[in-house]
Amino acid sequence: MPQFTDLFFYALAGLTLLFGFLTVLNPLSRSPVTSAMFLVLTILCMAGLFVLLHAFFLAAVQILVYAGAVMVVFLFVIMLLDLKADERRHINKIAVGLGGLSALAIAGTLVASIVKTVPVSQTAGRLAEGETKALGRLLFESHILPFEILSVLLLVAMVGAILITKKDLR
Amino acid sequence: MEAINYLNPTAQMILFSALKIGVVFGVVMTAVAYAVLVERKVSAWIQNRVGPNRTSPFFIDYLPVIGPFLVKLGIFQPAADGLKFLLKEDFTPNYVRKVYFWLAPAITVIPALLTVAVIPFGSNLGSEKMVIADLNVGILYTFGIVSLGVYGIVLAGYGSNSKYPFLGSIRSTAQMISYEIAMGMSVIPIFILTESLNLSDIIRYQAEHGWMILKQPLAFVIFLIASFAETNRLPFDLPESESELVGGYHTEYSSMKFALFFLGEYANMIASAAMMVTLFLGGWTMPFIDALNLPASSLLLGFVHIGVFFAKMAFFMIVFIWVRWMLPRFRYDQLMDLGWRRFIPLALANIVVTALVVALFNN
Amino acid sequence: MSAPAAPSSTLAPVPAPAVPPVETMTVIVNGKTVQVPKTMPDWQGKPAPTTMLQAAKIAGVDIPHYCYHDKLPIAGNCRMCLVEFGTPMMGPDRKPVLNEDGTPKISRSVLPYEPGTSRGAIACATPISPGMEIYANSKATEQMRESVLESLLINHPLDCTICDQAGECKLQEYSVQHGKADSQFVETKVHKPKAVDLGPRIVLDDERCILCTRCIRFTRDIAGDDALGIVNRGSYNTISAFEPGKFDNNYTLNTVDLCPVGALTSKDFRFKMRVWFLKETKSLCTSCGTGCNITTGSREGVIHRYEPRENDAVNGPWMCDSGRLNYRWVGRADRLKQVLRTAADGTRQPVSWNAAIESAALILTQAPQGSVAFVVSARQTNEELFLLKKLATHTGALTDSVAREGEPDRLLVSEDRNPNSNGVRLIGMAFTEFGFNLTKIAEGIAQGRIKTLVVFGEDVTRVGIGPELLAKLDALIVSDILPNATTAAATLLLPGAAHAEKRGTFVNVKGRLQKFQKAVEAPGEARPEWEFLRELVHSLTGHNGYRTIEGLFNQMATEVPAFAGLEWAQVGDTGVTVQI
Amino acid sequence: MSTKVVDRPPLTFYERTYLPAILGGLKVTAKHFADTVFKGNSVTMQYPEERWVVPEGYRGAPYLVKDQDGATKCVSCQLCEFVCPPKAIRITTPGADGLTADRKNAEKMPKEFEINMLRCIFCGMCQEVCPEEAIFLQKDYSITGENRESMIFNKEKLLKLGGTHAGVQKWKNKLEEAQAQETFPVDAQ
Repeated sequence: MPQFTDLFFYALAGLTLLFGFLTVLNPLSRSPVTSAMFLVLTILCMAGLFVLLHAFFLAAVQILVYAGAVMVVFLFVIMLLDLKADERRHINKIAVGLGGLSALAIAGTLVASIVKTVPVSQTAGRLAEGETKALGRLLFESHILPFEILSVLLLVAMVGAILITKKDLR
Repeated sequence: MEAINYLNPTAQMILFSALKIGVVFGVVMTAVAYAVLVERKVSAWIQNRVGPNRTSPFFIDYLPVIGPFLVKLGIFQPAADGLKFLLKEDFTPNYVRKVYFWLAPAITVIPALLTVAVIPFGSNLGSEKMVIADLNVGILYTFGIVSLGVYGIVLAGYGSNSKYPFLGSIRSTAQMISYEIAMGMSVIPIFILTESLNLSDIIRYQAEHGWMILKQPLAFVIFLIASFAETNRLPFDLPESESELVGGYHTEYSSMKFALFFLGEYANMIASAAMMVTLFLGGWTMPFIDALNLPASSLLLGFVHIGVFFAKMAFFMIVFIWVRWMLPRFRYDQLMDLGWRRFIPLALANIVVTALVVALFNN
Repeated sequence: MSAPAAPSSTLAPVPAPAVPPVETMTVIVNGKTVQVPKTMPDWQGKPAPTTMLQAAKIAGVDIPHYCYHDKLPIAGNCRMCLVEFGTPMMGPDRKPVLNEDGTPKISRSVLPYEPGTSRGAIACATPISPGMEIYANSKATEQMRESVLESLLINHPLDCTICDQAGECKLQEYSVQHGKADSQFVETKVHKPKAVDLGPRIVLDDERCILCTRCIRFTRDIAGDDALGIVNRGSYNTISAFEPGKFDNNYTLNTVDLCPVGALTSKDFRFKMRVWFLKETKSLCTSCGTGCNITTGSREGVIHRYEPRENDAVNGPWMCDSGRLNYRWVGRADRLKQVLRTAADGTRQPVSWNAAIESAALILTQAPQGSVAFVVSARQTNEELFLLKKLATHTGALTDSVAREGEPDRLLVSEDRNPNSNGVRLIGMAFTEFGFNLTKIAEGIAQGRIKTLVVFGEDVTRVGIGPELLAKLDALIVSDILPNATTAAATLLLPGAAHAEKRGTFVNVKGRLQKFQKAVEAPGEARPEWEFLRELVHSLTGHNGYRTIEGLFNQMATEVPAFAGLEWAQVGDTGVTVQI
Repeated sequence: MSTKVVDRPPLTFYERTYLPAILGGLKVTAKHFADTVFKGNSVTMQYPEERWVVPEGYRGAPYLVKDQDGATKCVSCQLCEFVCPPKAIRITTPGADGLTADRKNAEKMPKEFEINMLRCIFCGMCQEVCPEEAIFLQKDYSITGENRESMIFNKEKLLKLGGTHAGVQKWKNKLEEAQAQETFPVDAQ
């Protein structure tokens, strides 16, 4: 039922954009916690989009890693800091301008790439088909080098983070 | 009944799914209510007490022998408890952050109930598979949903705007994130062995090759202990340790909102028990009896499978309750130490060893 | 009530002797050397040889006693004050025998037929001699006391649980301090009559009596009514009235105070309240101009009894029965408890104090000079009269007070039945003769000159300003304690406080300025008059002072010539004499 | 008072696996479970039906007692009222004409005797101070009422609850002694 799926796609895409917008600029609340919660909702909607693409593994990992772990840690930090000052802070006009510019740039890139993209047929797109095994093969056979580089990058970041927290190690 | 066969497949699927969702939801809710009763009864017995034995509805007078016995067992206590929760004053302190305060109990319950969706609690009844959604990434789905359960507790602490709930929620969050990692890693060897993330496939594998608990005892132990931590049960109930934190993250809650936290905790216990049964105890299968090891060929067998599954689950529930009175509460640093420095390395080692064994012997 | 023929000398205030060159002698009490005068005033104030008991008191040693009372003749019959003593030994050459260290050798008094046993002497009646040593705490003295107490308790019923005296009973106190735990007396006690009706106010319990005869001596020698005596012999000795039931002079209740045990009890106070519950407040009797000093016994806002408080300048240790029993009106149920104001439609409505003071201030401010009159009572305190005087001066008002007279007696009761007539005169609210202005005020009202009348504590309808005159007034501001015809006609009624409910000072008929303290709270909204008068004076004159009664008194002392130089703190519990 | 620091004995590897603790816990809990379920050794008392046996000397609610002849023992001495720490006792005295005693020679009896059971702390001071052995802490421990007024027990109720006390009848003995002394020469009243 392609119509059905399309309906879901537009609904989820719309919600993703709305939640994303509310994350950055919420007219009702300036609480960082609220922003973080909208970011969680954005991530959940994106997971829904992955599901529509039959990328179940990605959807699950998206929720597990981003919503379940990363955002919780975000919230954790926000809650522990005293953010009363941030709630009162005025909007910096220069920052808004710069942010707008970069948003425009990203939007341009996106539009350009969408225009350039050649629509593929439904069957051809189902290479991975959500199969974990297929994804694994893709990662460890054809994309082994970038994957490993990323792993090293993550490791470096982790070691760095630990070094920063342990001040007396210096 | 014949009319069903004339419906198109989609309508059939929607109908049966709705039916299954309804039944499973009802069963889980009942199970939660009675888990509370079992908890109270077993706790009482372990402590040389009697436990609830008073609640008797009006019709009990018409049941001569069985009635008083049921009353003595406290069979009607959950109904009374539920009624009490509904009728109690719902108190909202005026300093709370209202939106999050109201949201938190709901966010706690929903993931706990959603997890049940992918559990194959029986083989099949007729041609219908006894699982609501037979996802091929079932286990990942479960972990993903469970990880969302943290939000309920975080927001409860944040929304209550009060120090005990806040400290409780912080502890809880750290504890749950930590043990999620150990839990997730502990099950990877199972996937290496079964070569699938689908829970039905895992059960099928166990029916053929024997229960996973025998092949992966270490993974089972880690998973079991991690699930204690994930469900905030003793000996890891630090988020609500009443001697330090009054009531932890639900200190400020009352009436139905408190009942939802309660419900969420027990629903989580049920989900954990179901996961353990599925992953390590062969789900609905029974070894040595072929009729029970294969998908059901008749309606009766189908029900027997469901019965077997529930029996195994009940066993784990009793374990959850029993352990509560066996061990004292862990200290927070001990808890973290156990999670990060014992279980994660052990789980990693287990993965490596399993992978090596599979690589060496299977080819 | 028979008029007692008392010796006039009794109440002559014993003036603190103007230190004539008194001859002294040295005695040693419990090893402590003291100089004591050779003679001291006896119960009538005449000089008499100093006794061992008085000498010990000067040395700061209290010798227990029952029958002795410094305002009664000495009887020496209770034997409680027995003490061991010694005198310097005299040689045959009439020279003191000295010890080796040069101190005089003392010969302890011993029984002549039993030289090993000390012989005591009753301290209340034995005069001292130079060099005498008194052993008030020696073992022999203690033994004597023990034996005396044991003897006194032989027939005592030990019904302290019922006895009204429990808690202020000398027999109880001395038994605890000096008595023995058990008695050698195993025989049946002699049972004597209980609850004998001696007179209209006195009940006698003969079993409890220790026959000290204080009551007999008081009645005969002070009250001058020889109504009591001892009848029968031996163990059957009992106190009895000459004519049973007719022990009824106006001073009978003093025998209750005098009785060291619970034999004589007041019918009024009988079985009413245990004494240990009573809060004791220093106060004054307001029944006549004598101003006897009293102690008010109250519990939880209820007054239970008055007792005389010793003040040699006024009443000695006595007071009359009529004054003593005149306390019930303070707690009467019909006390004025509400601030009432007559509204435009003629109905009286309760208002707040603030509103009442505002309207009183308005009435007095708007009244033209000379259109106001004040009738104040000689039962108000000096402080209140002082504030009223300020109001009267401010409004140019006519003022007067009401005389109240009765039959005097020769002991305490004064002809003037107002407690503060001299205060009224000294502050200038009335002339020497009260009632001089009352007729003028009545005339003024009748002629319509006086439109506002302020009445404090009096019923003016009884003194010629009848209801028909009151009806002609524009405003009638009344403050009183109990309802009467005037309070019924008041357009503004301010409930006041009885003397037991406030602090203040009175000046008695002899010019003694005395102060009294607050014992209980005023009922309902009633407030001490000086508190609201202070606010009223502030509203009218703008004088913002007198926040406390002390401050008010001190202010008054600077403005009223008779009180010049006085301060509240200076007026002790027994008062000071002012020039009248 | 010096503090002695006791060294913790190092745990063996076996102990560090928590296994002995878990097994020990299992053993203890299983034993109690079996005791309760199979032997019925429960410590719970089914309260309204089963009642606790109140031991001697228990300090329950204070009540007034009567003597063997059914006479009120209290003579309204008010010592209990004085000593009562929470001021739960309130005695109305009989007053001057107060020969309200229901037995001869004691002269005095309280007109009203109230104990506010909401205030009472069951300390037993009243019993200890009573010179007449007229008030005793008895065995009532569950005192309930529908309102505050009903928790103030008056003399009638206290006497009814208190029952009879078999003690020395002091006032009766005194009366009999006095009656025996017929020789006393003065007519009593």
